[in-house]
Amino acid sequence: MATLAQAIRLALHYGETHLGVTDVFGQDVGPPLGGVFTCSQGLKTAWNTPLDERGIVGTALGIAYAGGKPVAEIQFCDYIYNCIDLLKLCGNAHWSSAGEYHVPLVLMTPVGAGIHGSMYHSHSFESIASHIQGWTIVMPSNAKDAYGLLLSAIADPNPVLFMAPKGLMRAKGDELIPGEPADERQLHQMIDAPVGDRSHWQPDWPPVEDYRVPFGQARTVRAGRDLTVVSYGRQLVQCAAVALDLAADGIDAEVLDLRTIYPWDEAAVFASVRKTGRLLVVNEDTEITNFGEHVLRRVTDACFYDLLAPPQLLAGLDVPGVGLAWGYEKHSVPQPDTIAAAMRALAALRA
Amino acid sequence: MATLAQAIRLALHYGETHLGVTDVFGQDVGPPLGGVFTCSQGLKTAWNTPLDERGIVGTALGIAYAGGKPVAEIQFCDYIYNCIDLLKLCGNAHWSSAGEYHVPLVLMTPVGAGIHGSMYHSHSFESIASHIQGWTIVMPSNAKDAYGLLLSAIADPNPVLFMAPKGLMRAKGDELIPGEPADERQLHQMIDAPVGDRSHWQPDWPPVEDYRVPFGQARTVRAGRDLTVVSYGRQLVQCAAVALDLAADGIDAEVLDLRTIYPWDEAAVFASVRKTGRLLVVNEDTEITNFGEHVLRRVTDACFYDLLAPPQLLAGLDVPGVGLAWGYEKHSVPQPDTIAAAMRALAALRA
Amino acid sequence: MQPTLPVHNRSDDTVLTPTFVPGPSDARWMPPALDAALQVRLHDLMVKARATEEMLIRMMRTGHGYFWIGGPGEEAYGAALGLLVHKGHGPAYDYLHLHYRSSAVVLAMGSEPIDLLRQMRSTVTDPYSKGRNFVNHFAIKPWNVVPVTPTIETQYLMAPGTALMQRRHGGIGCSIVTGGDAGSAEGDFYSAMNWSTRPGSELPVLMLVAQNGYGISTEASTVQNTPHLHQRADGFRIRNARVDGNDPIASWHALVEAMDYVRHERKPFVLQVNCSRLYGHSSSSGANRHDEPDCVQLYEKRLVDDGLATQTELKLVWDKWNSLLSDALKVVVAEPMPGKEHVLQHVWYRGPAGN
Amino acid sequence: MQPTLPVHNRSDDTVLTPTFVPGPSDARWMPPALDAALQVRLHDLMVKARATEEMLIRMMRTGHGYFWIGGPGEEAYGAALGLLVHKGHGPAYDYLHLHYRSSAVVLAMGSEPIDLLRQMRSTVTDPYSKGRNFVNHFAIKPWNVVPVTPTIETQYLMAPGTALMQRRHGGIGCSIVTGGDAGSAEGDFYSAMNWSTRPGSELPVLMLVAQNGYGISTEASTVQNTPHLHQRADGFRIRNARVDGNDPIASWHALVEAMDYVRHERKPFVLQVNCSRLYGHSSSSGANRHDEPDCVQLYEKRLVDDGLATQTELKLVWDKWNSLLSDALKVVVAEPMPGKEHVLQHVWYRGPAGN
Ligand SMILES: Cc1ncc(C[n+]2csc(CCOP(=O)(O)OP(=O)(O)O)c2C)c(N)n1
Ligand SMILES: Cc1ncc(C[n+]2csc(CCOP(=O)(O)OP(=O)(O)O)c2C)c(N)n1
Ligand SMILES: [Mg+2]
Ligand SMILES: [Mg+2]
Repeated sequence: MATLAQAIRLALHYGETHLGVTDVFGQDVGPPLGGVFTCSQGLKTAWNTPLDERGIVGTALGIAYAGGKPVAEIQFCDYIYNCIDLLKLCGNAHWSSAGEYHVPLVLMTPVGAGIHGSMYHSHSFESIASHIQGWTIVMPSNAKDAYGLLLSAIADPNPVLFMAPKGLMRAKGDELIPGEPADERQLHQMIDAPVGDRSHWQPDWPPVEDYRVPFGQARTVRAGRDLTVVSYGRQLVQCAAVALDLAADGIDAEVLDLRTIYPWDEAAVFASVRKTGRLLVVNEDTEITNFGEHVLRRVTDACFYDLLAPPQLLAGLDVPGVGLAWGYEKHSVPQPDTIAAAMRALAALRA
Repeated sequence: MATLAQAIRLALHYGETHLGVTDVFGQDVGPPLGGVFTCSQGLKTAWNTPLDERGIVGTALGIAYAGGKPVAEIQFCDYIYNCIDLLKLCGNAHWSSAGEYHVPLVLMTPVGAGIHGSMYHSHSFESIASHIQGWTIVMPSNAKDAYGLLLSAIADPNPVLFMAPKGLMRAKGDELIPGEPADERQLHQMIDAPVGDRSHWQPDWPPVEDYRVPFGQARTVRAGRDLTVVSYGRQLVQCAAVALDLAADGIDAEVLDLRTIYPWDEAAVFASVRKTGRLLVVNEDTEITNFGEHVLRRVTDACFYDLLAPPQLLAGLDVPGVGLAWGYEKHSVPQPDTIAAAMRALAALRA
Repeated sequence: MQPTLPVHNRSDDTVLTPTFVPGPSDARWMPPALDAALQVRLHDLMVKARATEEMLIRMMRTGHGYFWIGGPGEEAYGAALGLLVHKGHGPAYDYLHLHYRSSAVVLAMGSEPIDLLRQMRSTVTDPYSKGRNFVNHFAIKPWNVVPVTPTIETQYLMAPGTALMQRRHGGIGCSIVTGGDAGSAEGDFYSAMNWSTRPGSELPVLMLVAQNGYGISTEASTVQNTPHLHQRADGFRIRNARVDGNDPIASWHALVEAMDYVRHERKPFVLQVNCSRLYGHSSSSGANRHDEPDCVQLYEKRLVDDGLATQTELKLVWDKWNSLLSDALKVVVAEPMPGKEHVLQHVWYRGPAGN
Repeated sequence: MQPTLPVHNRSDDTVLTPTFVPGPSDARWMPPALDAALQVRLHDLMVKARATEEMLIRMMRTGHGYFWIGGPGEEAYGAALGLLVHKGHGPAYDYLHLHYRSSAVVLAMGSEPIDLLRQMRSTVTDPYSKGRNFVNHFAIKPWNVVPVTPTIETQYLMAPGTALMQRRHGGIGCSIVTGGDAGSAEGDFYSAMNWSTRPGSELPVLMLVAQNGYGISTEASTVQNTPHLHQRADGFRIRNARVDGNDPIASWHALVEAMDYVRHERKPFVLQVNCSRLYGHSSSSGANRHDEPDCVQLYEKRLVDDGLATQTELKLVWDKWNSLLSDALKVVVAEPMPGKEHVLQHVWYRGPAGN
């Protein structure tokens, strides 16, 4: 099966060849490297930019204005914070111009902890992103969703932020992308650049097909009766694993993968909470003014009288960064044991 | 009584003369203008910078590192969004350097709507600000608190964000600042720069005294039994006025002015909610991933079984901006009528 | 092609007044020759812009708008620029990344003054922003005028993006970006120069800096060490020059030459236009008339001196625009204002992809 | 005072190798003379830095650290810079705004290699970040080394702030900022030049750009049109030069002259140092040895050729540092790692105000 990084690459290739992508660009995105996570190896429209995030976002906006379809990358979301004004401009141009212009661009950026990345390769960005208007914000938790969400992002005429969980970049999917060769060694030989000199290398693209994950649709990863767990990205994978473990102890959790963080699938979450009466939102962004708190508010508004216990958020500790030593990361970013503890505690709470 | 803008000016003067302020600076902060809201007129350490927000924040950080005490201004918070990375660096330097350095700086910026400011003079910033670690975040709702919070900010050895509600800049207080002349015309003659040529003008500072509003202490603006209203800044003023009106209809609201947005006075809010069973948080930042949702989460955690109704947030509509025409502002930013409606609805909700 | 305008020599402190060099021959477009008729037309367009701005200020004073910011003092180079734009939609044509003092540019391109009055009054008929943005914040897609950003200097970051599409498209379309002198202190000004000079990917960007000496209350020369901002381009080896932006003829020639270079060499050019800020920064500072050179007055004197117009003819131009503006105001004040139903329009675009 | 180093002439493409000019006489501080003893000392410090970096890479390979990034290839100018720093606390002394390839600078200033090993292993004893940050992210308050920022180029924005305090304080302290060539594409590089040249408030900032030809995988020359980044300072009329940063003697002289200017004229200077990136970008790209000029090897040959050292003596230097480093590693691996109790330390400073 394709890894998440390979899925992104396949989606970009499909975008270039079928959906009008004109430019895939960012720091180290073009040859020879093809992206720090190899996501843009071998693409015909990939190019390297100056080391200037503001220039990257500004150029993407210009390309979009002039009829192109840019997919720009910020190398790590940790380096996006000097561009928030520009993200706002991308998101408000349609409204401020009274519909005259719109902004068909995709911004990709790797997010989250889990790779011993220290303070500046561990940031989460969904909380601030969801506070910016006009953007659709997605985060896949597996390769096939990455492919399908990225195609939807490319096809959308509005700005879309595609956040890829760093910690899952090398994780293999468990479902084939339509058109993906069944043998993963074959895929590797076809599309992974060789080690060493790549100047004459050309990828041999498999005939991947159109496959979209629609925006705003959560996926029920596991059905359950006792509590609802809402997550996305790397934490979703952890939550699903923990839920499986806890099932053995008789705690039957329903796990939803939000996939689209904004606009999110309120209907699916409300329906699940109405059934279970208990909600735990798990993400790894820091906990003060966290997107999960928005989910909690909407659930409290809509399902207050169905709640059997206070809805909970398990998120990153409010510290200035994820420290490099494992002791820091372990104690500031949700881990399987803290997720399990939160699920147990919530299941045990009586109304 | 001093206006909020005059109170800021008096506090900066006190800071220059008694608390070691070395630099008050920003765009148009120095002579001749003394700030777009006159907050820095006549100050001996005020100077004009290039039109470069990143340079302003970076320079402030450098001054703080080198033993100075900078009070820097971003002319409107609407123009702070290209500096979020720098705000993060200010807030994480102490932690990342393992306590070796700390960052004694104050950043002032006017916030909020209410002055027909259109899309880029109407932003609120507390939601994103509270998501950045290491900062204390304050917002006064009256002149005396502005004075007292700003002195606390200046005296604090950590970065403090002082947000001044644009719509209240000319609002007069109803309590004298210690040392303020009782006659406001006299104050005007002493410290307001004349219209026209100011090159020879010198302020005649009144002997204002040390007065601090401690961080993290809310103020009960109005005691009440039926519901708790938590707000700050311009919306607090609106909430207090509405509460007075509703009292005539038998709705007895307790109104808390948070004053410090982070770290906020959980104890006071919890105590009030435990008494009233109902909570309404009002601010004018946009509603998705809004700081008020954090307050709601903490209250739900701590007071779930005391709640008689789902805790509510009344905030700005999730639109790309506050439009200039009054119809936009009226229908996207909380107004007295929407606040009153929210309070009535909450008071009427049965558990 | 031989470049006709020398790279600015940093030790040469004189203001550049280039002599006219015929524009490039291009199958699709050529700059009009600056004959007598065009000199008169330039005047007409300058008055169109000035009269409109003065109406906007009157509207602000009489409660027909909350806030004014605009371009009085920038009509001379603005009108010339508006006429020289290769106007149309898509990368074959010029893109305009304008700042909030560019009324003369869009009015010379053919915009109707009434639309500026609409934006001033924030009516729902305002075609640029539906009453959402301050006046002079344009967005005109058929002419590639991209939305004017309220954030200073961010427009410079976008120009390399449109120019990249133009470079690929071929032809003579270029990306024109304007901004103020104080605003050039933002790093974005330099980013634009850097992105426009990537080796092998040089971009057709014409960067204008309107040097009026101020940013709000701050004298630009007190916070930036340069009498001549265009020289900042020296560090990027970008051709640059400056011109008396109060002189429409000099501006015309300088623009023709700069554009000629940008269009055909497909490389950037930085042109500083020295101009006045005739009514101060905005209505926040009173919008009172300042004692600075007035490009319209100066040009009227010259037209009369050169025998190209009489005082009476000039007055007729003013009367024409003023009466058109009064009529326009009557229309505009009767138009509806946005209401609740408009707030959530245009958050998302739901039409077809592509731009 | 007559400046001794001419403003770089943009058409002069040769590498600058300034001749030595005696440093300024200053009551408090003078650059040491570059006599034979100092030449040998420079070698010692270069080896100190190289051996430390090679130990860090070994630690990464053997599981004693997650990630390596550092300065092999930047020892020659780094050691010279470290010796030339006017070292101390507060605005009377130099401030250092370093980037993540500055191990040679702080080691030449007197830092202990063991502390870099501690940061590499993320022990709780790491004095720079308590195991929070990547290696080579220093913070040394007694010597005015401000925290190395993980965000590229932001250090340039802070240097005018420390330099402003130094300007006010008087004396010869200056602010030294280092960064890479690719990073100079951020607008912050230009902001720093602009803020350092405010009329009447020029600032003593020495800006170094380490031109190693790459940003991660990207050849700098493919995305920025300049073989010589120091010339970007031309647009600001800032004195600038470049030097062979692989040559410690040339670097020494260039630094002495640039510092002389900055310290005494109290104005900025941009110095480009051309150097190698000997082990690639970081452990992410393998940290393998690259085939580029090695400043330590080149210098060792020169010392032998000049009769200042024998091969045996040079080997003794290596042995000294390598054995010190082995001992240090034994200490470090036994030191505790941060735990839960350390996570919330240092979020807020609770000591007295002032810095
Ligand atoms: C990023 C940003 N910072 C600050 C402002 C507020 N502001 C609006 S206009 C202006 C001055 C601009 O001066 P200049 O660039 O010289 O243009 P001019 O107004 O003189 O034409 C300022 C500071 C803004 N709009 N955007
Ligand atoms: C703002 C920001 N963007 C991107 C990065 C990721 N990054 C780290 S080092 C680097 C390359 C820097 O190249 P250069 O400035 O030439 O320095 P060198 O590594 O060659 O010494 C990049 C892109 C970052 N740390 N900060
Ligand atoms: Mg100006
Ligand atoms: Mg480099």
